[in-house]
Amino acid sequence: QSGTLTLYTSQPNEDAAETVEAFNAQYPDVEVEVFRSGTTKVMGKLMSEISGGNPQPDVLLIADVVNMEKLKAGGHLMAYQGADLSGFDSKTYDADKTYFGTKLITTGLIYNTAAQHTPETWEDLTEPWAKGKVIMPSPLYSGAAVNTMGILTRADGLGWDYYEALAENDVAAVRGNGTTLKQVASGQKAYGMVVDFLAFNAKAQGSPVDFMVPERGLTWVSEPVAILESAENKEAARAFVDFLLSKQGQGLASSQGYIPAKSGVEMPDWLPEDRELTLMEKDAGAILETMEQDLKRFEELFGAS
Amino acid sequence: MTLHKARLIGEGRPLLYATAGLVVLLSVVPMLRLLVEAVWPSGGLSLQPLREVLSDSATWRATRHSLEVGIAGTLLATVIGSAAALLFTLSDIRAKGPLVFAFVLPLMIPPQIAALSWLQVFGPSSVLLKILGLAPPLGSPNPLYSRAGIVLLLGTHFAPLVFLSLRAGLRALPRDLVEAARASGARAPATVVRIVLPVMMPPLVAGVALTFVSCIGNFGIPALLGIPANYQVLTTLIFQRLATFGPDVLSQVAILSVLIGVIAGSGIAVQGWMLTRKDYRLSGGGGDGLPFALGRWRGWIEAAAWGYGLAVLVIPLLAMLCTALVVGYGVPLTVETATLDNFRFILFDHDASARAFRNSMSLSAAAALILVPLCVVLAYFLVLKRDPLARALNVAAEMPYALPGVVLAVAAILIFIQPLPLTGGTIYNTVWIILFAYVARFLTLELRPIIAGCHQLDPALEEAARMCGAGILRRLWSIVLPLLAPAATAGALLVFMQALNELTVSALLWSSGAETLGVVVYNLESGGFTTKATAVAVLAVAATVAVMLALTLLAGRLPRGTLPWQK
Amino acid sequence: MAEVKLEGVTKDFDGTRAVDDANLKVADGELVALLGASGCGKTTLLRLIAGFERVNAGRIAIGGQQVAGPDTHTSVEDRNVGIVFQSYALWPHMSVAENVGFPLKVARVPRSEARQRIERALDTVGLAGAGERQPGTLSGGQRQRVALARCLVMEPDVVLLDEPLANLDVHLRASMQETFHDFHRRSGQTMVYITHDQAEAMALADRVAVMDGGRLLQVARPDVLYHRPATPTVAGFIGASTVVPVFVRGGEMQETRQVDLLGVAVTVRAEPAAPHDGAAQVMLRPGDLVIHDAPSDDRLAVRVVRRIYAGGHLLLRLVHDSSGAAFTVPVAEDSQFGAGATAWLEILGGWLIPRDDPS
Amino acid sequence: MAEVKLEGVTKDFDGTRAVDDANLKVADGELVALLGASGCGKTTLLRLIAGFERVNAGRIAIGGQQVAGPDTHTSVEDRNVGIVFQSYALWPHMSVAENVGFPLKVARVPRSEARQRIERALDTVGLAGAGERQPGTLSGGQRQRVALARCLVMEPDVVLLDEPLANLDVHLRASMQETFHDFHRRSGQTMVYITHDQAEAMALADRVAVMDGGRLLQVARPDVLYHRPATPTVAGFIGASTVVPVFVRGGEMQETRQVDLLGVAVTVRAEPAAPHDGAAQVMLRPGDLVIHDAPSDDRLAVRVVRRIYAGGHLLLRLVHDSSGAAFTVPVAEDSQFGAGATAWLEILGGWLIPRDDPS
Ligand SMILES: Nc1ncnc2c1ncn2[C@@H]1O[C@H](COP(=O)(O)OP(=O)(O)OP(=O)(O)O)[C@@H](O)[C@H]1O
Ligand SMILES: Nc1ncnc2c1ncn2[C@@H]1O[C@H](COP(=O)(O)OP(=O)(O)OP(=O)(O)O)[C@@H](O)[C@H]1O
Ligand SMILES: [Mg+2]
Ligand SMILES: [Mg+2]
Repeated sequence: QSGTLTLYTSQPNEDAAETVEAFNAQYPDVEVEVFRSGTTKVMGKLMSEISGGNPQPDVLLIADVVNMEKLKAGGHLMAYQGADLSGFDSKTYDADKTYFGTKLITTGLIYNTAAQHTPETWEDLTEPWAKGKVIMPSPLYSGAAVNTMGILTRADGLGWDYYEALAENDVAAVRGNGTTLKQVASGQKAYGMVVDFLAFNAKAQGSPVDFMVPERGLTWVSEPVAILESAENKEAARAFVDFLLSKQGQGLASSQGYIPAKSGVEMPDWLPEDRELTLMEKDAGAILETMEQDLKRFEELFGAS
Repeated sequence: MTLHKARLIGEGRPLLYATAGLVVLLSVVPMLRLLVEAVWPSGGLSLQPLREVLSDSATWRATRHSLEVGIAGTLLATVIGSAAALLFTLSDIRAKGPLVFAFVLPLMIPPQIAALSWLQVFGPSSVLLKILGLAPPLGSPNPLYSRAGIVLLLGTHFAPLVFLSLRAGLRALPRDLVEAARASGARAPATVVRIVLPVMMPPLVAGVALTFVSCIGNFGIPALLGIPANYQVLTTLIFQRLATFGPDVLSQVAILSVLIGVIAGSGIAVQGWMLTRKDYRLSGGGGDGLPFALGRWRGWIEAAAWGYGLAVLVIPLLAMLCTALVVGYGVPLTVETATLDNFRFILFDHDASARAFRNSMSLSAAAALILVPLCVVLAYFLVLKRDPLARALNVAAEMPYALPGVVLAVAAILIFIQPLPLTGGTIYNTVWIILFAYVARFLTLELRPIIAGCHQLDPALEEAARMCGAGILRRLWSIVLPLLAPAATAGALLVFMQALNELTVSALLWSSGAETLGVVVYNLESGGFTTKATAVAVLAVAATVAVMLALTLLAGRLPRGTLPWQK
Repeated sequence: MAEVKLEGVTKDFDGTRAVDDANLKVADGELVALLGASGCGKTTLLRLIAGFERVNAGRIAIGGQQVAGPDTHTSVEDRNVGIVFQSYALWPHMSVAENVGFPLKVARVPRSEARQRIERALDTVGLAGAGERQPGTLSGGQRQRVALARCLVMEPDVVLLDEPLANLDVHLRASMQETFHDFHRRSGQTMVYITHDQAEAMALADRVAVMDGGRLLQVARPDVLYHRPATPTVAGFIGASTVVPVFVRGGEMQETRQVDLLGVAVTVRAEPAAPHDGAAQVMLRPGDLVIHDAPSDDRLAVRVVRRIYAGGHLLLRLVHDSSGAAFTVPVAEDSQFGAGATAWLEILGGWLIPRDDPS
Repeated sequence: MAEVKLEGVTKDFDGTRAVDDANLKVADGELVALLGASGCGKTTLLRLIAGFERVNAGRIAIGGQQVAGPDTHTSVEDRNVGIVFQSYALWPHMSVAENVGFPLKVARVPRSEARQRIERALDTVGLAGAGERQPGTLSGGQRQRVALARCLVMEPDVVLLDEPLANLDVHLRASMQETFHDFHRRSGQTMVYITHDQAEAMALADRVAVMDGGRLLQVARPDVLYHRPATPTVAGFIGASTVVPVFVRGGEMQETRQVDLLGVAVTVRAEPAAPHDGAAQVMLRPGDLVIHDAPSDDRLAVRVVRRIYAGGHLLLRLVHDSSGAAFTVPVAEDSQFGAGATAWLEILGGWLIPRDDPS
């Protein structure tokens, strides 16, 4: 394999660098050009390039399937029938083999260690003791939050009642996970919903926060990878996808603190001993279908002004 | 004698056309490209997105909100900025240099950091309030998450725009105009209100217009403070559209951007209208006027000025420093937790940071330096020659600054994604596209103060140079530029500081090796390395201070009054 | 060196006519003074010659080359005219020497030569040694002299001066007049010199052009202007004079006329073509008047309204009450006429003004 | 209305002394003219009285109230002084009427009254009807008149004028002088009037103060200054004169002295206290000189260097070659003395200048 491979990704910088490094260990002749930014920005750039008629990336690695579905619908993704999917749950990849989940990024509960209570369940966020002290990313601005909203509102016993209760309890919906983390870490807020790796990174650096896996389980996204129809170096692109789905690739994700999507790969060390890792049920197609109404509904609920 | 030539091309036409061409490329082309995207998505006319956006109540609510916070924020910035400019220039307040520093530097503090630090100082976890026993209980709603909070942040963050513009103007105020008013029996307040401010209309209006456009186009502050309160403005609406990414997202974004452009453009039109009604040419030079004595108020006013500086500069700066000096975000700074690891990492172990410093410094400086001659020429034709072509470009120049950075970046991508015509080369994925975007975006920051300066020029000064046989380039270089130096530096400083801090444009345009400071901060931040990200921000402020101090060393060689913090 | 020629030059500023059909030929090496009341269009005329303003009608030629016309306009830089601005127009960011040296820098004169020429120019205007000062710290007169030096140093074909001595004291003014005179003789440059001081105009100029309301009323040698003004306005402008309405009663000689002047019969000088009867106006100079303390048939009764000390002698302001005509007559310092007293004027002669002012 | 008193007032600008130990008392209602060369410190003195500058030493009192001193400094607004600036200082953003009306607005004069007073003031300076114009469209002289009107309208206790007529033509200048004269008589205001025109100073002022190099050389009535100047500089400033070195050879009378003037014996006026021998200087006025075309023992041989036309007569510039002394003598227009010719001067008298200039 050789040539240049252009990768657009929303992975954190360090992770992306490690991934490329590990890939290059196998394919030293491929030069990987990386553009990294938030999902919104990566998509903004890609859509502009598509609109300008000259999309640059060969491979796209972003956080959520929703955007992948849209690209697929626009005919911009290439099917890769030959991908080795052994050990992958069929929920994690596209049936048409245009994109493949590479790891599971979960959203759970975060709390400031100085807070009086420790939230154990999603419902705890609606308790009176949490009133006004909870913060979460707004699905209006964050793809991961759309996903979380889609899962929670479809869960038995939660549903839209749950979001109504959150709104009742003065939960703040902010722009993204970063803001959520900072507010909890600095003690502005006591509890929140946040993606796992941010919370663990912060905790590892000594921030006064901890992550909690709720009893019902975590919501999750699968960080799918896809090859673009317009890719110039499809060979290398396939190799890259193969690598991500391989045992080494999955092991790397695990060592970076993510839950691997392939079964039989070692789990990351942050996973609590005492609690079973449960992932909540998720129907990506349904979430995508009702997304627009759901967002409207959310906006009405949390629309203070 | 070159009669024939003179008849054919007129005075300096080629220069004007060259400049105009550049400005068209920088401002008109991106806007047109967006317009095409709005009504001509994927190669066919479609009014569907237009209809959709215009019939959506969210659009009009966001527009109303944008206008609300835009106008209120501008008013606040104008009050703060002009009060400071008047005090620091015309009164006998002490320590003017440091005060000017304290007033200009907050532009370097990312507004979200300022907001967070205020939230900390006045929020539940405030050490200060805890000591006083006044800390609100954890989780109590914070008043900054509101329209008022947005206005407060916009007002304080952009006050330096008004300040720098007005201060540059005040330094050209002929002493005798003030003296004539005082001899007429007018005291300091009446003199300021009736004489000084009206005479200073051009720089004041320029500062106000800039602030208005900045407030309308700002994303960071409403994103931080408005989203939790679900108070949506046009820029956050655009971001939302991009984030949720429906069909025709680019068309919708383009249409919303045009809406912002229209609002900003009407602001500039008002400015132009205000300035053509009256005469503001000042003859005679400035002079060290007898400053107004503050008398027994001096102590109080100084305390207020320093108190303000404390609030907008020192507190956020300390908050940044505290964050950058601990291992993890939220860890209280104590002797045990303090560490220089973050700085060590940024300075020695993080190649991207070093590159980003180099890139951002050179990009910002290059943008500032390119813009000075460009704007001097444009302003010269606009104000002194009343050239219709230059006038038309005046409004266009505003657009790239009014657009959200993401949108300008999208426009830049749309323009440069295909290989350049003729040469076949491309600037896409290089630093040059970022430079293009910077020059386009910050054009107006340089142009407004310079135009204001031009309005106050005595035309005889330029005529005298013509008489000496100096051609247009000579006159611009030897006469007009030095006379405009204070305004030009004020503008260049604004450009430099804004560009150094900028994220939203480069977030879409950077490529490996062409990172900017904003990109590095953002990437570190989104990887969860807030403390390291803050260390970069602290170093950026330090670098800016270093640049300003370095300029001070050059002060002797610059025309008098060039540096805003000089006496 | 070049002649300057204006033909039918007209200039309007949004509605008001600042210069109206001006015709003027300044010969090569001639010094013409432009004299006129404030706001009469002198500066505008100068700016038209310099090229700062475009003509609305008419033509201007410098050295035989048309520089302004219906569709020509040579720009200032290419006309090689030097100007001393009424408002000085010094560049505040340059030192005095830099201001003066600027034209030389533009013309790429070698440094050492430039330095010498700057020093010489500053010396000429009495500012030797002030080269390093900033214009902002100079007094009004000092600034004007710097502006002058800047013009002198560039040695242009045509020099235009807009009241170059207005802010100088008599002393310096006299010596600067000498400077100009010598400079003009030596350089042989064509000069147009605006002033509102008729004494200066007559002392310096080869010819004087009197302007009023945008029009050139008369362009002539100083003594011609003094003795034979063409219109009442010119008469009023040049030297002290009184213009009074008269009735012409005939006259034997070609060059004199008999007139009835406020009831007194007087013989005055006139053009040969002057009418032999009808209403007209006569100009009286102080030399035409003798003051007496006793009445007589051929004397006019006037009232003394003010005694003005004029250094070594007095000027009496006299008013002829019934007509309102006012006269100024020099008398000895010890004259006994007090304010309010009555005196009797004998009129020895006068000049029959040939034309009325254009309206 | 108030008297103005300066005692030992001194002002330095970084090193250079602009005003040096000035002592002056302007009586209530008096008009004192400040006369002096460009850069001699006139404007600075005025600015000290107005309160724009702080004194370095000395005191200033207005109306008996000390307004400036070692540790007093009343601010400008509280001194009620009106000022007409040398540079006009019109506010560009206001119309002419607004400029003139500003002091009234500050003083909260009712509108209708203000309008009347503005109109009257504009009328006085000959600008009736120009109220709506913008200062930028006015000619230099028109601007100066607006500045004047602005000062007139506020009717202050003390009026300070910095060359208020410098940019006006003779015509207007004479009529503005009348205006001032009348205005001063009527209002009885105390005025300090800077001018570089000695004729204007003598015509208008009760007393004239002559300044040089920051010092007040002499403050006296115009005729005293003219006939009995205290120093050579004063003599040179007031009227045409020549100052020549002489040797005093005694004198019989208290008030005359015999002197040897360039080899010719002359009797000159002198102060009683004047020395009876030794080197001294004598001032000669044109009236002391008679020009002849033939030599004689008591005549000085001089060379005609220039004929200056002065309207109705000529001025001859004469130089005494061996001493370099220069004389200006008026002669008739038809005088035959041409440039380069030799003439002989008879000296009828002169004034023995009592003091030398302070260095
Ligand atoms: N740019 C202009 N716009 C409108 N009117 C003007 C302009 N410049 C001059 N004028 C008018 O044209 C007339 C002539 O002005 P100009 O400056 O030529 O007078 P001037 O003879 O030089 O007077 P002064 O002796 O007072 O300097 C005046 O009425 C003046 O107000
Ligand atoms: N702000 C200042 N700083 C330094 N020197 C000054 C300043 N103002 C005036 N001077 C100097 O003080 C001296 C007196 O100046 P001033 O303006 O009083 O002169 P003036 O008599 O009014 O002259 P003119 O008749 O030319 O207006 C001059 O040498 C001038 O250069
Ligand atoms: Mg003029
Ligand atoms: Mg002065």
